[in-house]
Amino acid sequence: MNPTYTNKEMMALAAGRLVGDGDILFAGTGLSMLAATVAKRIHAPEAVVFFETGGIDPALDELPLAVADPRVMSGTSLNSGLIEAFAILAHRRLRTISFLGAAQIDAFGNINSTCLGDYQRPKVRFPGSGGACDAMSLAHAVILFMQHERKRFVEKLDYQTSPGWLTGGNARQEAGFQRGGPMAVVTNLGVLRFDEQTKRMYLDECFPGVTPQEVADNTSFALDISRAGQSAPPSQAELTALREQVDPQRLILGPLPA
Amino acid sequence: MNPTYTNKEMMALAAGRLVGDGDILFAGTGLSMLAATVAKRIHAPEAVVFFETGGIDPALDELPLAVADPRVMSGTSLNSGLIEAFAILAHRRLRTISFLGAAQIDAFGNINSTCLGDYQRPKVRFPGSGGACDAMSLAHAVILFMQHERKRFVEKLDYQTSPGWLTGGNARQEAGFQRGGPMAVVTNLGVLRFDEQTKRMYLDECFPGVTPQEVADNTSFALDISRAGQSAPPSQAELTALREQVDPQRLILGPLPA
Amino acid sequence: MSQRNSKSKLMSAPEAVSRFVKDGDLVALGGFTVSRNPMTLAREIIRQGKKDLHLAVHSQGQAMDLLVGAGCVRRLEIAYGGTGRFAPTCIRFRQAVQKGLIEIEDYSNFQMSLRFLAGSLNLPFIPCRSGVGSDILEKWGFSQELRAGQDKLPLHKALVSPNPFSPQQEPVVFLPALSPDLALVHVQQASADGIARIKGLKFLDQEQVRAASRVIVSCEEVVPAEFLRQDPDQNAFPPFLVDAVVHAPLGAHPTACHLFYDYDPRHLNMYRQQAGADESFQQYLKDWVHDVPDQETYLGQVGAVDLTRIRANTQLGYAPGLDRR
Amino acid sequence: MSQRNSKSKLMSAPEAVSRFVKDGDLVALGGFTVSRNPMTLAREIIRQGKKDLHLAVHSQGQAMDLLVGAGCVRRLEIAYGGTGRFAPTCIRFRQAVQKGLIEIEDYSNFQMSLRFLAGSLNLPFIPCRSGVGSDILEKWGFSQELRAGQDKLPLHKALVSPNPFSPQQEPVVFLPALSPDLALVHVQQASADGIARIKGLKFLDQEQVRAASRVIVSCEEVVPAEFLRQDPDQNAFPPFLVDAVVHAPLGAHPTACHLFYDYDPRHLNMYRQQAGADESFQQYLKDWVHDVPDQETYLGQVGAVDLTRIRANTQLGYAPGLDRR
Repeated sequence: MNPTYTNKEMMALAAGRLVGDGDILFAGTGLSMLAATVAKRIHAPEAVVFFETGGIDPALDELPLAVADPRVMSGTSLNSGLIEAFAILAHRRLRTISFLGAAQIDAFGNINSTCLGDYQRPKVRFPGSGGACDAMSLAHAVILFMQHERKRFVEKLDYQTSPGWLTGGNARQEAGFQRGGPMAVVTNLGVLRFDEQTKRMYLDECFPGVTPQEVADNTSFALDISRAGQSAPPSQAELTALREQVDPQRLILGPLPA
Repeated sequence: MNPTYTNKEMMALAAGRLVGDGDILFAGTGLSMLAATVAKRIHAPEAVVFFETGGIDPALDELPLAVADPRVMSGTSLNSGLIEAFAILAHRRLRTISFLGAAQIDAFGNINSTCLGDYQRPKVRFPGSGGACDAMSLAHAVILFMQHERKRFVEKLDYQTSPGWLTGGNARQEAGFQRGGPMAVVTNLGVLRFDEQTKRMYLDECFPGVTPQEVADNTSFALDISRAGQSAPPSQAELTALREQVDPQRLILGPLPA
Repeated sequence: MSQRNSKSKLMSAPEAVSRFVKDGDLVALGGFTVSRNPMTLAREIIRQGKKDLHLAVHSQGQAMDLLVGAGCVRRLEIAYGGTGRFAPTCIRFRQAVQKGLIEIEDYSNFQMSLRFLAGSLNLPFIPCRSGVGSDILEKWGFSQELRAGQDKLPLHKALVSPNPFSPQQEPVVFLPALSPDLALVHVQQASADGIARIKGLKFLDQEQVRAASRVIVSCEEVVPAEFLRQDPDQNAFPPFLVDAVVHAPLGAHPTACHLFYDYDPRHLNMYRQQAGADESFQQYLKDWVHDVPDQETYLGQVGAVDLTRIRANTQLGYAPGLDRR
Repeated sequence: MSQRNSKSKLMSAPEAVSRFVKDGDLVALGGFTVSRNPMTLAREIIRQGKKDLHLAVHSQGQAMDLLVGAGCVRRLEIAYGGTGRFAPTCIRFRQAVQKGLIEIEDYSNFQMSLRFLAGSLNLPFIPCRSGVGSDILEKWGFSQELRAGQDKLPLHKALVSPNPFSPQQEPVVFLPALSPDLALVHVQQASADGIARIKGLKFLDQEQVRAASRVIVSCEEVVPAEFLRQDPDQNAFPPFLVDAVVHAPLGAHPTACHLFYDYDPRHLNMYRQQAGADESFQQYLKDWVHDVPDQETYLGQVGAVDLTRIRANTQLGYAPGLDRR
């Protein structure tokens, strides 16, 4: 019988599985930190975690709660500047993978982390781009975390904070971007990817117990679910690494499964 | 009776007299180092010497022989980067004074430190701009050192490395420069300045024993000598500071007067 | 030659703020979200009732939120307003924007960083490859009309233009340089004459200082200049750019100061609760700003227990095992 | 988590040069005139007969002059070629330019620095306020035709264009970014996995490394990574940008390496004399490069007396009282 696990655990592990060994991981806080560090524990020991604030490859004996947490400055190979960190993100010789969350996403993986409603007088204001627009513009690839709800998977963003595949097809290349774009969206229901040609989002994997139709029902735009497979549930080894080594205090993971 | 002194000593002291207390001095090596440090010893104790390489306010217990000499990195208030040093040079709140030498100068204080003859296949090649073009573009003011010879004070430069007053009048402002330009030229014969309106060079002071006509004879372009005064000879205090504190090894001053 | 400028710039926070902060100033805040926010200086600015400030920050947390909440800020250029898990979006910032109490202009973090860099290097503007196709470039918070009449604002928020150096002529983003009137930074060590040392991440403090016309540095420790001159590789910016040095132990509290103290989870959680409603926020301002005339009184109110709890392990730089829920 | 990449990049100079230096490479040289020139690496490049190199430097001295003199260089982008009082203009450089043996393109120091900065930050180009009205902008060493057919060369040497952000629209200079194939730097300390520490002035080494596609670091000392991780504020660039670490004690000789040794006036004066004529320069190359297979042999030839004479005082960083005439 498979071990029990929470939705957050499944999301962190599903994202972590997308990391390759030797990747340079541009981590935010929250789930992205878990995904990056658990991948490093399990299958990508040569991966390097770094932060937009400039902390490169910190010891991470404790989980940082913000990218400026003093825990990202300790035992690093380099405490660089903010500007240099974005330069690493963009470096042509590095396979840099960025993890981002957002309030809204559209079918081409463009995201909104700025506001709902009118920009000048918004209904809800969020923190703003931070490094999100830069990661979506400059990184080799981006993995997005989303809560899968109709109000978040929308036809049109209230504000396009960060460029994904723009209007799809070659639009990103024509806009002058040299590489990058979102590679996957990890939600509480599964993993979505983007069509090679059209760059439109499709359902790649459902998490155990989730049906493709359920995912489509929670998406405002038309979603191709014809290619959907099933994600492997977390292995005992994955859960052990995540729970015992990465976030033993469950600062980000939250409560254990009932 | 006045003390005897060498031409180099007179030049260093004449340039040093142009420094104001609190000025931020962008020093090269050679005479400019002597001028900056002797001024600091005598009448400008709050002046700060810094180098394009990034050494800010070094101890200067020994004279550096190059701007990258380890002597410019020792006891500084800051070892900054090369780029930051040029930023200091350009800082709008600072009265930065740069000292430069050159191979050729024209009537509007534009200088050549690149080559004689054709640029592609020069008769004589010099080291190149280094920071000279930047200092002439960005500093609050520049003091130039020249050997006073007809072949160096020319009607037309073989190569215009660094912008002085360009074609005179408002030309410098029209070219977009926010400030700066050469304030004086210190030669082995005297001190030359630039007319407020026309920005054309004129003879301001002859060194003791030099006649205005002698200066004009050693200048290829027409030189206004009608305003020429006489420089005060070095005082004993000036010479003592220069010889005993600034360059006791006479690394730059060379032999003592006969 | 070892002959030194030793003019002391040491002064109290009230003196520094009253001499060097002017209503309407374009102010850069150092630090980043939960680290090294210039809190002592921010509280003093509020006490002195400075107003119409135009803040320019990349990612800022507590200092920005407090200044916005206290009504000192008219305009804000920003990439990110949050304090990590304690407030994913800064609370008074959010309310001020939603209620239209401040004018806001959004950029990305790299864009804001490059703008400060350009200001610090006296570059006319700076181009980058970040943001084509985003609303950051499309939607302007400060209108063209406002910009035309304002010498503190560049003509354009940003421009998209072809890269003149590549055969493809691909579109790139031109960003205006940013040169604040004033930079406020909190550092670990400074000498009376303005030499400063920042340990751990420096964020954009150095560029902000070098871009500014006036600079106030607050510090955990005042140390002899000779000590800082023994290892000048580690110093942060030229002392002649600093106008005032304020000795402010725990001057970044409740945000962290690497090697000295961690962020204070209890205070930040309390702040989150009180900042949520206008009335309780006013109470916070009364209790923690207006009724607290100086840093010593403030620290007494935080209390020995919490100050000890957050004290940094000198090897790790933070407080291991701190309850951060 | 303290789980570390420990892949060693340590290798000999011959291995590093043969693996990571290619004929025709666009190569950035670290250091500045008389300090921290990557001399061990430059000599190995000459011994391996690398050719058609395209050097990009700001102010360079001995390493540039030796590579130019030995015929390894086809193109040179430079702001300044000299070694202070020892050679106000680098001698073989001067001759090569006067004889048309190399193609040369001049910039100013700030301009070259900004070009490397732009390359290191992935900026498409960079504008500045330095050089309007100068022949640096007017006279191009690499023609427009040459540039059009060369992917290592931008379309333009530089452009003058109005500042789009200011009402005055004053002319400013646009400079192309510079992204070398290879950067060669000599540092004081490095770990086997590529963490590096530079003491004293860093010049543009960090930007050059971060702008490059390949990087060789030579170092005075190989030290444990854990030592360098104890004070990461002082480290120079991300280790994952480094391809090879070469242990090369005195690897900058005859130029200086702060805190380790001063420049060597006797060697530099000897070089000046021998570099003046073709025949004696060939003899110098034979004696000090070709007949010297490795760094140990080279140091034996310099000799214990001169090495001791230039040894740096550990507090001052240079050799006080050294006869520098």
